[in-house]
Amino acid sequence: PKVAMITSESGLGDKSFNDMMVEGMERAKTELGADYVVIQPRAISEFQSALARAAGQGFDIIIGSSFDMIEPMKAVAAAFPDQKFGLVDVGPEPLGPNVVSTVTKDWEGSFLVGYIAAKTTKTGTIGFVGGKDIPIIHRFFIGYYYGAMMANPDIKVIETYTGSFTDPAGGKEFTLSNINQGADINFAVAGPTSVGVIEAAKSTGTFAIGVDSNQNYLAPGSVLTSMVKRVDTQAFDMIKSVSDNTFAGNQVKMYGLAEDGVSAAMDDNNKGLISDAVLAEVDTLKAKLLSGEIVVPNYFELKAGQAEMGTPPIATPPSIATATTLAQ
Amino acid sequence: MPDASVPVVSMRNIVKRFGNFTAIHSASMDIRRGEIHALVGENGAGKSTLMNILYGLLPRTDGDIDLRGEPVRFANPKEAIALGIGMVHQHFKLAPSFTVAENIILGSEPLKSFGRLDRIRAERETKAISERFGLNLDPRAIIATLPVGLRQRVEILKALYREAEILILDEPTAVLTPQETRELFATMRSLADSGHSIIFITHKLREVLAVSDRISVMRQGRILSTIDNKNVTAQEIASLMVGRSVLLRVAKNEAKPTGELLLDVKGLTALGERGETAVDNLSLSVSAGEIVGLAGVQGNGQDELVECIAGLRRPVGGQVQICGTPLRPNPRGNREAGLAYIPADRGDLGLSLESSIWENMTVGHLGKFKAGPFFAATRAKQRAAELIARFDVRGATPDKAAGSLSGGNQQKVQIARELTRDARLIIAEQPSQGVDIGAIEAIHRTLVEMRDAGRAVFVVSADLDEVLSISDRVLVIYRGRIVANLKAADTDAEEVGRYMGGLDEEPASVGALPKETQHVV
Amino acid sequence: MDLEILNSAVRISTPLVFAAMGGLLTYQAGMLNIALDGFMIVAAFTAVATAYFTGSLELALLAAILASMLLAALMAMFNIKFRAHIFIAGTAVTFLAYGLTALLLKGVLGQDGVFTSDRIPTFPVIHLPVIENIPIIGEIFSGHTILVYVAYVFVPIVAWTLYQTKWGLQLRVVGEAPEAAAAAGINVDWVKFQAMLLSGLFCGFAGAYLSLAYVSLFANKMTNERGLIALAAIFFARGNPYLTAMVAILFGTATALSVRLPQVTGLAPQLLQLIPYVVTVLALVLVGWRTTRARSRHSAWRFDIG
Amino acid sequence: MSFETTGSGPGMAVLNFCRPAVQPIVAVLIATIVGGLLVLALGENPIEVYGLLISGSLVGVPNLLVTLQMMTPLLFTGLAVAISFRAGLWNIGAEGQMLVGALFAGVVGYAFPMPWFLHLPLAILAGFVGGGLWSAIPALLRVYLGVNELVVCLMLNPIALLLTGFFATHVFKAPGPTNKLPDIAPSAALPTFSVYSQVNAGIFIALACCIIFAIINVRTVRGFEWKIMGLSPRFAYYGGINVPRRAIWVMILSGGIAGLAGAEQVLGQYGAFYDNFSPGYGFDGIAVAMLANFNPIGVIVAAFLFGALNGGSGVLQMMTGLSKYLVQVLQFITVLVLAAQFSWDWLILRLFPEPPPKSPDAVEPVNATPTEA
Ligand SMILES: Nc1ncnc2c1ncn2[C@@H]1O[C@H](COP(=O)(O)OP(=O)(O)OP(=O)(O)O)[C@@H](O)[C@H]1O
Ligand SMILES: Nc1ncnc2c1ncn2[C@@H]1O[C@H](COP(=O)(O)OP(=O)(O)OP(=O)(O)O)[C@@H](O)[C@H]1O
Ligand SMILES: [Mg+2]
Ligand SMILES: [Mg+2]
Repeated sequence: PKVAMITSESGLGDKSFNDMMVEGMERAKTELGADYVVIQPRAISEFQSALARAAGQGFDIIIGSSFDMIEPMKAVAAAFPDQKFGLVDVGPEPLGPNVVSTVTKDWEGSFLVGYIAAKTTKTGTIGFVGGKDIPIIHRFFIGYYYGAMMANPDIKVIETYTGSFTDPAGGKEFTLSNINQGADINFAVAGPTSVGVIEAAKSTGTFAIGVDSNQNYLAPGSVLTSMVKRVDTQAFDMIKSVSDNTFAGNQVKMYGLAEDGVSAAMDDNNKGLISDAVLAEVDTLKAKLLSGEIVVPNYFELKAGQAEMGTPPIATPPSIATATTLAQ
Repeated sequence: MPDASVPVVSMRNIVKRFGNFTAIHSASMDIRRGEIHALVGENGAGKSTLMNILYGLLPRTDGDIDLRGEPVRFANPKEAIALGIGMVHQHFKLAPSFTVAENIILGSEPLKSFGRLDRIRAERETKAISERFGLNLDPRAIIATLPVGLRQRVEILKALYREAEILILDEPTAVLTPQETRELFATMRSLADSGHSIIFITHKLREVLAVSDRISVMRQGRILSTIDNKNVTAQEIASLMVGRSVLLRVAKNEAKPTGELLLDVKGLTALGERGETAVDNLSLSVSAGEIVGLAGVQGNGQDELVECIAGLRRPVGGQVQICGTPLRPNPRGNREAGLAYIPADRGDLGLSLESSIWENMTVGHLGKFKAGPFFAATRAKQRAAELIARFDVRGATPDKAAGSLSGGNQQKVQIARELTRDARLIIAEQPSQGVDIGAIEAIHRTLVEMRDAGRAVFVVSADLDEVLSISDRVLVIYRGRIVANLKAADTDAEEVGRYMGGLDEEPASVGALPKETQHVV
Repeated sequence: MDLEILNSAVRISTPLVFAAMGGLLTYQAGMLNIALDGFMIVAAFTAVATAYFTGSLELALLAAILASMLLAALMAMFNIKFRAHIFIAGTAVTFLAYGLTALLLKGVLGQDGVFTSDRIPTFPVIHLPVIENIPIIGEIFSGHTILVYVAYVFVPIVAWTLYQTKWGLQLRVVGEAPEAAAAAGINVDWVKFQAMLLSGLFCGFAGAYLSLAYVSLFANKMTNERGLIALAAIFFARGNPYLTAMVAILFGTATALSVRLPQVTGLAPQLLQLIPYVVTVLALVLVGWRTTRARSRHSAWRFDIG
Repeated sequence: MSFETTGSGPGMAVLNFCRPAVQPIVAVLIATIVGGLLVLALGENPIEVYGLLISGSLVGVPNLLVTLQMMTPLLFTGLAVAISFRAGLWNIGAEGQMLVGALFAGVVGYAFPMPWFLHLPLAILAGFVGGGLWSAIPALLRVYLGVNELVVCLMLNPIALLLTGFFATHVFKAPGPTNKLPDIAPSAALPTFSVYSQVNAGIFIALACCIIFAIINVRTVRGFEWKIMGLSPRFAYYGGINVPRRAIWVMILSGGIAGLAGAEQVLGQYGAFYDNFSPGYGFDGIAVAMLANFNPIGVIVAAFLFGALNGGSGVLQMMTGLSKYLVQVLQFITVLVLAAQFSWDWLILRLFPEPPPKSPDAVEPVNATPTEA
């Protein structure tokens, strides 16, 4: 099948879902013999024209990502009813009879790595370095925080945002500041800025936690684990549905821990960094999560001033407990 | 040692074109060793251009130059300097925020190890050379703080420091006082006696006769003839230059001042660039129907005074009335009140060199070309073409950039613009600076006509000849005060010069002017 | 904590100081070089690529400097020889450099966006023997990479060169009064060319520092407009090297501060990130206010600012 | 400053006449050759690449519409930069002014619903006011405190980005995962024409602005004054032009127009203010203005060129898999070459070498007889 992939405006090289999606494309190429092109719009305003111009070109499916593409895709999908579309990693509402979309439960993955971090820290303080102070990043933080609190209610979690997804040097600076305040494990959710977070860990002998793709290889021994979002699987599944004619629109597929849509990456690069005891606990935790005993809170369902969250309930972080409005 | 019979410099059939405009058609000229060679000619005749070619600043289109018998072709001034040619430009080429010593050594700096400047040696040598040639200068003074006369010396010393044997002086006296001019001539003479050759460009024929050995006359890009200074009169040179006979003195009737004060300055005080008191409780007035000249050595507050009147500088005290209206804080208000102002600093203030001539002639006349918000550009260009013809701006078309005109013709552009304004008070700073005698005659005649038409004319000039010949009344400014108020007909350069030097302060004429003198002509 | 801020300020200011020294030379030569970011990004890329392929830091630094100077030469050629407006040439060169490095990242290193690898050596941290043990000073000034020290040593060197050498004098005259320089036989274009090349040299250091010392990776647009900040510092200080460096350090300190404030105040991060820029504007206002008050009393009207 | 003109001879007049058009064409040709070599070095076929760039931007209604969409913000920012630079004010803060204008338009667009014939003009005006206010800061600092507007603009760009980001993420944030203000009311939307692109009625406003300023520049007193003060502010002031006031207004106008770019984006292209929406239209505007030599009509041409390159970029990526950065590189090679003065003079000198000397007795002097006005 012929596939067009339209990136979010951050484009390729974001070490995040755009890059992961390309991995899915590659997999489709080898396994399904798919042909794909990548279109990188420069701005959100170019999404619609990119989609519409691709719609006329005989692609079997056009796959996009990012919340900002929802409206453009709805409009274009309505104008081209015969064209199949896919939108990766967005919200739970269906987008049209010729569109499939997916939701990644990254909060569940963040929960796992938060738990691991809290169990592994030697200082009792862990950090979080976000790219921007925006809801989608808060969703990672809440999961991370919930996991950490579940592991150790006395843990201190430092929440920082660098303000940019494209400034590794800034990421390093912020991480060093966290480390200086005692955080010996920092979870980076910041696109290319994350690489700076990993750098900081490497240069100080502390740990970083990677995000989106498996970043353990970037600094073996310094990346505790990576919270992997399998948008590649999501994209691959979409292409596969086209090639084996099972594509059905108006569908929203969930990719959580249960669907193997998120995970804490374990490979040779982080072998031995996490104790077996912790790994065993993580396995029981997963089981509880799958059985529904544990429900990790989704930031988008929280209310301002809410005191507790999740099942079992845990106190919300100050940013929610004291907020008068939630930036959702 | 060069052969004495061979001229030091020999230029033959030099041609210079700027695009499709030919500035120099075919000019030939010889300079002998130890002579002072005056180069005269109308504005735009090509004097500066010819000299710039000799100095390597401009490439020549055609022709040959021999230096001490050897053919040369300089690609840049550095090569000319190396072979002993120095030039003092019509527009000074100094770096204003640097010291005298730095400017002088620039390009041939004395060095210590590692390319370090040897400042001490630079200052010592500057001192030494300035003393050797009798030009007193403080090596550490910043150029921007020096009066024009001293800057001139720096320029000359710059050339002498590089051991220039051939010294080109392009209108060096245009901004000097008589004393300074005299000192300069003494220096030139002693240089010539010690074997230097000097090419001296000027528009003042008296100076030509006073100092030069030989005189070359240039007209329309050609050297018409080179004559010996023995048996020639100013009138002859003038006719040769202009191609017709010229009046060398302004012919004018007695002034009939009406007593209506169009410029009335009372107790004006203003600070200079460094915060010093430049204008000190100064009072003066100019009545309709008279030409008042303000004489003074550069740097005695005349710049600040005029800037205050023009609205370019804020006074710290006193009152000024222009045509009966109190002073406004910006030029626009004062122009509307009836002021026309010809500034000395034409490159920076009076003209926009990058703009076209028509634009330069239109600013200040916008009201004439305005219909609602709209602007009649075509009409403005037509008028510019008329003014170019009327004021005889050579080499000009309305669309040409003002900066491509020769110095004197630039002056004519701003004079044309200001004198055609419907203004009752005219302030002219150095109106004939750099203007050739033919044009001086015309400018002065125009100013007199303006006076006779009932306007007030205030001429500020360091050129005593000009002040004395055109004014009805002469004021002398010294250290920010008016120290003399003289009837032009009753005084002479000697007396005015004494007041300018501050040797003879006359308490009675400080401050308000005695009523009687205002009306005598 | 407090000292750590200063230590980090030293680190953050380093690329600004390098770039500012480069921009300063062109400023003094009368050229407004807005391509500092372009020079830096090319240097950063070349440094990482060379380090990756050769494993040698020295070669990487050298290559970074050469690449940056090459771009500077291109810019100088267009500005000086072909008389392109320095502003357009600068804008074009910068965006060209951004695009080219992004292309080469893919073409040469096979990566999009970011490149990092274990094979990239990093400049080691230096512990200054005696200084390290002095209580406060040691904590601030020890434990940086060699390039940090180089940057700060460049400041007096640049100052010395500008004000004590023949070359410096000529450069400053070329900037202030090019006709005067030309009349004194100085090859104005050549001096400007040299200034631009040196600008490239310093930006070469800045880029290499960014990608091999500050972090060890290359990312698209990783200079993050540091060149523009450096330019602001130069303008602020009117080209005085020491003052320029001080403004760069002020900016760096404000940045270091803003990195550490969020946990303290709970304010929105955007507002904290404003601090360095706002501090700079306020400083400009203050200086402007003081000089204008003095000038309006005793100066003729001028609109162009020096 | 050199006032020399090169080249001469009979063909000169004709060539001088078409100089404004020929120079860019020659430059684009040179840039194409250089860019083509680069494409070749990347192992692609330059003819195919350029073919796709051209067909992808100009051939077919959808592509043309995309080009128009992409050129619209550049029309505004290019014009904004052009009028300020022409008047001697270095407003390089169009990016920040656009962001603030966009925020203003976005807030008015969602927060104050009213009939469209009021709402749309008001929202557009809000964009103008936002940009104008933001540019008033450097203007006032420049005029009253002598602070270089260039530095202030350099600082105000990131400040605007952070501040508008703060509003979009904290103050007026719309519910949902995206950092944006709530959607504007339909009554404030600039109508779009096709699903293929978000080109909207804003392009007519932009073109109208360009034409109006072209007329102002050459046909009004104000335009004349701006030009003079741009070349020599001291001379302008001396000649009676109120330079400080004009400077403030030019900056405000310039900022306002940049703000209109923001309004067009929000009201026409996005339907809401999005945090950090601009891929650098304000900076591209500098290049556009420079290419246009500060001429508003030239801005239209230059913006079209940029829009076409950006528009073609999508098709190029789609068809060849080449990166968007290639287009960026080609774009700025063009800018660089266009900025150079050599292309024209070089050509002229080759076509018309210096003519032989004219006959020496060409002009006769006119007598100097000025008379009173
Ligand atoms: N760069 C230039 N481009 C075009 N024309 C020029 C240029 N420089 C000088 N000219 C023209 O060449 C002619 C000669 O100018 P030049 O400056 O040599 O005159 P000059 O004899 O020195 O006059 P003045 O006495 O007024 O200084 C003038 O008509 C002038 O307009
Ligand atoms: N460039 C401008 N754009 C918009 N408004 C302006 C501009 N310049 C001035 N104004 C406003 O226009 C009004 C008139 O200004 P001003 O009195 O300076 O102009 P004017 O009288 O037409 O000038 P002039 O008499 O020199 O032609 C003022 O209210 C001023 O604020
Ligand atoms: Mg001359
Ligand atoms: Mg008016």
